[in-house]
Amino acid sequence: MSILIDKNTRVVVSGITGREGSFHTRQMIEYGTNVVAGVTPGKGGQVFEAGGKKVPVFNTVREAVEATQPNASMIIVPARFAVDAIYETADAGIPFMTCLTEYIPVLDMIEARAYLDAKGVRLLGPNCPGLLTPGEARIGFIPGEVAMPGPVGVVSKSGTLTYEVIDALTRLGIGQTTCVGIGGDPINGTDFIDVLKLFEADPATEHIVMIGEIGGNAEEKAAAFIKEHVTKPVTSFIAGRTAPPGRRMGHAGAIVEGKSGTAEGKIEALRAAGVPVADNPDDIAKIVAERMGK
Amino acid sequence: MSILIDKNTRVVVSGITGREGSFHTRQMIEYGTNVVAGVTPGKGGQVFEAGGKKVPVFNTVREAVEATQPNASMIIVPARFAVDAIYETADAGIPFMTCLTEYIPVLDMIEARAYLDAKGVRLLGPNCPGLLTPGEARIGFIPGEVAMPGPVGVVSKSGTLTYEVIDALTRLGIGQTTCVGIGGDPINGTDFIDVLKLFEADPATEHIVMIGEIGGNAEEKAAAFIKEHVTKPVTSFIAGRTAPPGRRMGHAGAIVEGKSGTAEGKIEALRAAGVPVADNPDDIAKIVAERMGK
Amino acid sequence: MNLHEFQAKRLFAEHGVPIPNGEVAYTPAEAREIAARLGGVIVKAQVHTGGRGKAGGVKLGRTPEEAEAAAKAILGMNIKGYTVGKVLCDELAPGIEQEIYLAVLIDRANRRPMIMASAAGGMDIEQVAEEMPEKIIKVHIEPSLGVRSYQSTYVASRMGLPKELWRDFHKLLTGLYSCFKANDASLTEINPLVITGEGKLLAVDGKMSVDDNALYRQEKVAAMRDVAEEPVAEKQAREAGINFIKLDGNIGCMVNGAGLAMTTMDVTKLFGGAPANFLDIGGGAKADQVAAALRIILSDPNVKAVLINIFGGITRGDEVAKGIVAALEEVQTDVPMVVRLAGTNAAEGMAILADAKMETAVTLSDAAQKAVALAQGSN
Amino acid sequence: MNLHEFQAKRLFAEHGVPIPNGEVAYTPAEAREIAARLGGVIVKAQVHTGGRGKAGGVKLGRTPEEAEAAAKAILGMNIKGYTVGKVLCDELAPGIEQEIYLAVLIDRANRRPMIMASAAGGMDIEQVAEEMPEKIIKVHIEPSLGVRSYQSTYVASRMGLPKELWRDFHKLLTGLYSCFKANDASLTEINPLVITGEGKLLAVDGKMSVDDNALYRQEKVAAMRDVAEEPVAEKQAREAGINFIKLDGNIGCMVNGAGLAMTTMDVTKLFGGAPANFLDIGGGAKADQVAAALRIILSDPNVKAVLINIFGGITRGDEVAKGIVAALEEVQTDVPMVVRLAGTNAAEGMAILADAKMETAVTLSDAAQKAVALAQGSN
Repeated sequence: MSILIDKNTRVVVSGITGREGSFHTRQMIEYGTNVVAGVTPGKGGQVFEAGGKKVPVFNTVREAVEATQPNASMIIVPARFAVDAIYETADAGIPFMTCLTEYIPVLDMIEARAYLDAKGVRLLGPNCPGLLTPGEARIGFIPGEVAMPGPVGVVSKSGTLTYEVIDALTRLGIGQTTCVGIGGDPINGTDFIDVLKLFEADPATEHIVMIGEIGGNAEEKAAAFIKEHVTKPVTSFIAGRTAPPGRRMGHAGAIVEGKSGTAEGKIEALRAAGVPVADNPDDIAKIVAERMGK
Repeated sequence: MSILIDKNTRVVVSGITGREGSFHTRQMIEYGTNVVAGVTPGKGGQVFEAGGKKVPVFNTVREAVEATQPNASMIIVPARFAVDAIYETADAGIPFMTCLTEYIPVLDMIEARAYLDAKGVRLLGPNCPGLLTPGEARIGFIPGEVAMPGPVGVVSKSGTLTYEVIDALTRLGIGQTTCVGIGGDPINGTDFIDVLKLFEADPATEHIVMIGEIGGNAEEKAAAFIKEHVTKPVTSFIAGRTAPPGRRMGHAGAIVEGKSGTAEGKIEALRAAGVPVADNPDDIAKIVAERMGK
Repeated sequence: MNLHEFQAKRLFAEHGVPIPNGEVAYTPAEAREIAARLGGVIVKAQVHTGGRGKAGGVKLGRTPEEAEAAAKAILGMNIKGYTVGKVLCDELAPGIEQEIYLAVLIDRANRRPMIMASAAGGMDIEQVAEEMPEKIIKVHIEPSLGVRSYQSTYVASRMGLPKELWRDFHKLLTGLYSCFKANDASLTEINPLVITGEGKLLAVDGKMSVDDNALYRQEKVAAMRDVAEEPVAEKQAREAGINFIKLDGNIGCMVNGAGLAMTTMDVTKLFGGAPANFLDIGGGAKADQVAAALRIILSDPNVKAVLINIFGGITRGDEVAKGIVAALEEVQTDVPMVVRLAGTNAAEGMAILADAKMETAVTLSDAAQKAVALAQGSN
Repeated sequence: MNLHEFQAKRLFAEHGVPIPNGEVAYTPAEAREIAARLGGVIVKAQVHTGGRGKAGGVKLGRTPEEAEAAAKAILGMNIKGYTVGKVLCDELAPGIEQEIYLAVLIDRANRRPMIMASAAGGMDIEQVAEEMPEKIIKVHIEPSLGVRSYQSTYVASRMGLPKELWRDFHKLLTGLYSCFKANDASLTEINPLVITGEGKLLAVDGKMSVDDNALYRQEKVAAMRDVAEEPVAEKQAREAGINFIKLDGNIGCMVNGAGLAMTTMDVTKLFGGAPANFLDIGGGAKADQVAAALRIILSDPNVKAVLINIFGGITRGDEVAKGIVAALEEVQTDVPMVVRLAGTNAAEGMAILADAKMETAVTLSDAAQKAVALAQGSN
């Protein structure tokens, strides 16, 4: 079992013929991901070959949907085209998309997120490493090599820090149901709480690891949610205790964010919700092992 | 019992100091409607008096909400201000509003409806006569004098035709739970199906009268819905059998609407769903009486 | 409100949609001059109705002489009741490779503007829609997003448009939607959209309808109303704020509320009568509006009887009755009338009308039957 | 990216927000001339930091002489590490009746732009927010709708603004949001927004931050970057596509990924060290980027040791190691380094680094401890 993706998930890749897109799509197919279609405007009719598989390329997502019925999308296109790709994917009726692209302007994401919410479409990202169900499928960058199947659900704002934690879990023999990188952008599609809900409902997930970082108040909201709604044990880490306060302009940010956003505030909130917070990422896997009785 | 409004509904009126607004608000208060606030920008602080009641006037709906906690709104302002009033009411957190204003441009309503759907706010109208729960409360124009409490739910696209039908029911001694005028604009907030759902769920409603007219396909969709989901008896009338086909420009309308929109198509769909359709509005009340065993 | 082809296309062009050079001629001589300037034109009747091609309202004018002759033949022609008062003389397209159908309109069912397109453009698009619905491409537009490039790409790709034209097509479609939105249109249609021999897109014919409710903020479009062509009765009704449509029967109808007005017509027909019009005097039913409505109804010589059906509602029946009596005094007429008042204070109102020696009725059926009898002269 | 006050206010003015007449002076003589033209000015340091008033960076220049003296005092002044290179000379407001606080910013929690306003404007708005939160009015903006008149009315009504100013206030607020949106701002702030003795609104001070991700489509704003003031290391980092923030410690850090970079700093501190910087080299970790990062780190004379922490991920560890070796050959240095590689092919990478006689570490804790020891010179 897993959340969001497994080996049957049918993936369409927007930007499949690009440099980044073709590289990562190839890796995903080699990992076993069921990539059924690619999209690049003007390249409809081409075939993308990887791992002995032939993936048809379409001009638009809607044509890809009409021909290949994908149920998940990966968007890996330059920032100035990414928002259009998000709208296109939602419009084509795909219920779940992952956008890896970074540097999308925040006002664009505000409008896109409102649109997706109205449509009931789930977006993971943008500016995220994607997600991985070990041994089954991968959308994005999370290296399958450091992961193994098992009972721990991992959710994180970070990229390489997440790989680090997955690696440490695997080295202690603790596998993962699914590892989800939600990305650290100010406005994103899927938040800690969304993923916590899925892990809570997933029978295969026995333990949850949540990795946060300074900024915003997603960790504080997650802590409140865990206290009320999560019955499974959660172990956490917050990056950025020593980060200097951002160079704020004006008074507005301080008034809006107040004391939330700092590492101390987040750690306090999580501990108050009964979540152990490791001081050092090296300790996370140890705490999880201990709590799981390993 | 009733749907949407009763004597406890707390109503705020946008446009309360206008000519139309003050006239109808006065009538509503005299009927027993619990009008708790009025809104006219620039007239905040004034007091509207009617039926021995003093209703405070605010500059904005949000201030009215902060002070008087209304849970329903009536909008009766000129067309060029009506869409703004709709947004304002939704923004202020009021879950149900009735917009009586006619002549709102259709592109404005398209955007407004999308916004309301995303917010989960219900709009009745625009360009509708409002609704009436006999003996309890009225929002809009439906004359309380011709109605009486009882077991029939009435829903209609029309104004005066509805009064006619209510009057006929009352004269046969058949009262109404609630009478709802959804309005005939191409894009509106509440459709037949929404009201049918409410009547179906309302224990006091035993019989439903649905009055449609030519144009659009709301009646056809309602017929399909009745067939699947409505267990209570429905009696209907469709106005416009002799109306000439609209003077259509171009081919687009014909391609989009096909054969839907005509009286014949609607009557056929309703009869196929087991709904008797009267040939003459004079007969509706008689059919209802007969079907109710009166 | 419907626009003429030349008006629609000028508005399209303001939003970057390529249209042929062309000018409007009101006389054959003008058509000759235009053709001399443009070097060969197509001469097209400008009337608010379809089917002008079949009616002979479109002719070639390859030379100034031919254009003059074409205009002479078309001007003054009667097409479905409309007299042609002007023709559009458009430069001929430089070869036609393909004819495409392209429209932006409001799709009520989905509550969105919608792009409708087909590679099988030309005259018989309704037939295409019926027989090969898969050849009609439909794409909804989110008003807050506008036309996105993936949407034009989808339409272009599905139509099999040559890739070199995709960018131009996106620009054209964006322009068409921009025109639609900026002018509060309910329809903008290009049929055909032509790919010329030079590989360019060209909007050869154009139709456009604008939302009447938005005319208050569309002054330019409102000023395009072709008063010359509008029937007098409709013009009067519009100016009096009355909703009026002329029909072919002989029983004039005056009703408050559109639904009740249609129903009154339906019941009249049910009893063997033929309504002469649809007329909704709207809310209030004040004396001056009743008078205006009566004048409009009676201006139709076919009208042999008038049926007035007013549901008193919030306006009280006695007040309505007084309004009717006052209006009748003002509008002297011999045409027989039957009046039915219902709702609040209907009885008092009916009494006032009976005192004024008017034929009254209690139910709508009763009123309709009496009106039918009056129209047949059997009263 | 933060803008100077004079830049922010000019952008505000382009969207109809009333600002005082004013000009920028780079020398006392220029300030004198401006004051002579405008007839009395306020002279304000233009630096990318707050608190300039308390630091003496704002002075009155009622006469040209006084303005010259004020500019002389302020130009060259050091405010929180920034050297003042220019001053804004603004015409004095004609009497001040009231000072209002008004901002449009992004509210992450609600994922909307938000209007924030208070009738208690001026310097101490953060204190107002803390002590009297009810005096801070917050209104969210739906991007597809923009600022609607009821929203300005709400803000104006709640602030108790005189009714005669509501229309002007709506225009100003609409303009401020238009400026916010058109320039992809994350903040536009007016503090104070003044009601003058003449009963007019005037944006006396302005702040603006723009979303870096949107600079590709904001050429005008991007060109406003004040390179003169930007520290050299930050400029180099920006040009190399490296995310860099200078800190006060002595252990230079080079990490891939922002979260891991912050964590590396956290663990360094946990073991008693002090990071000299935050540095995220981003994905890939190619040799030239590693070299650029090293050069930036080593340009800080405080750096006594460098800690490199790279998680191999999809990029293989041996390739990263080769990149580091190549970079070190290019950047000759005596500063000791400790390198930790993890993830895919980490072992092979570590072997390459060991061959190159570099200090290596297996875990992050191990690496941090070694770096702390190196920085303390106890190696």
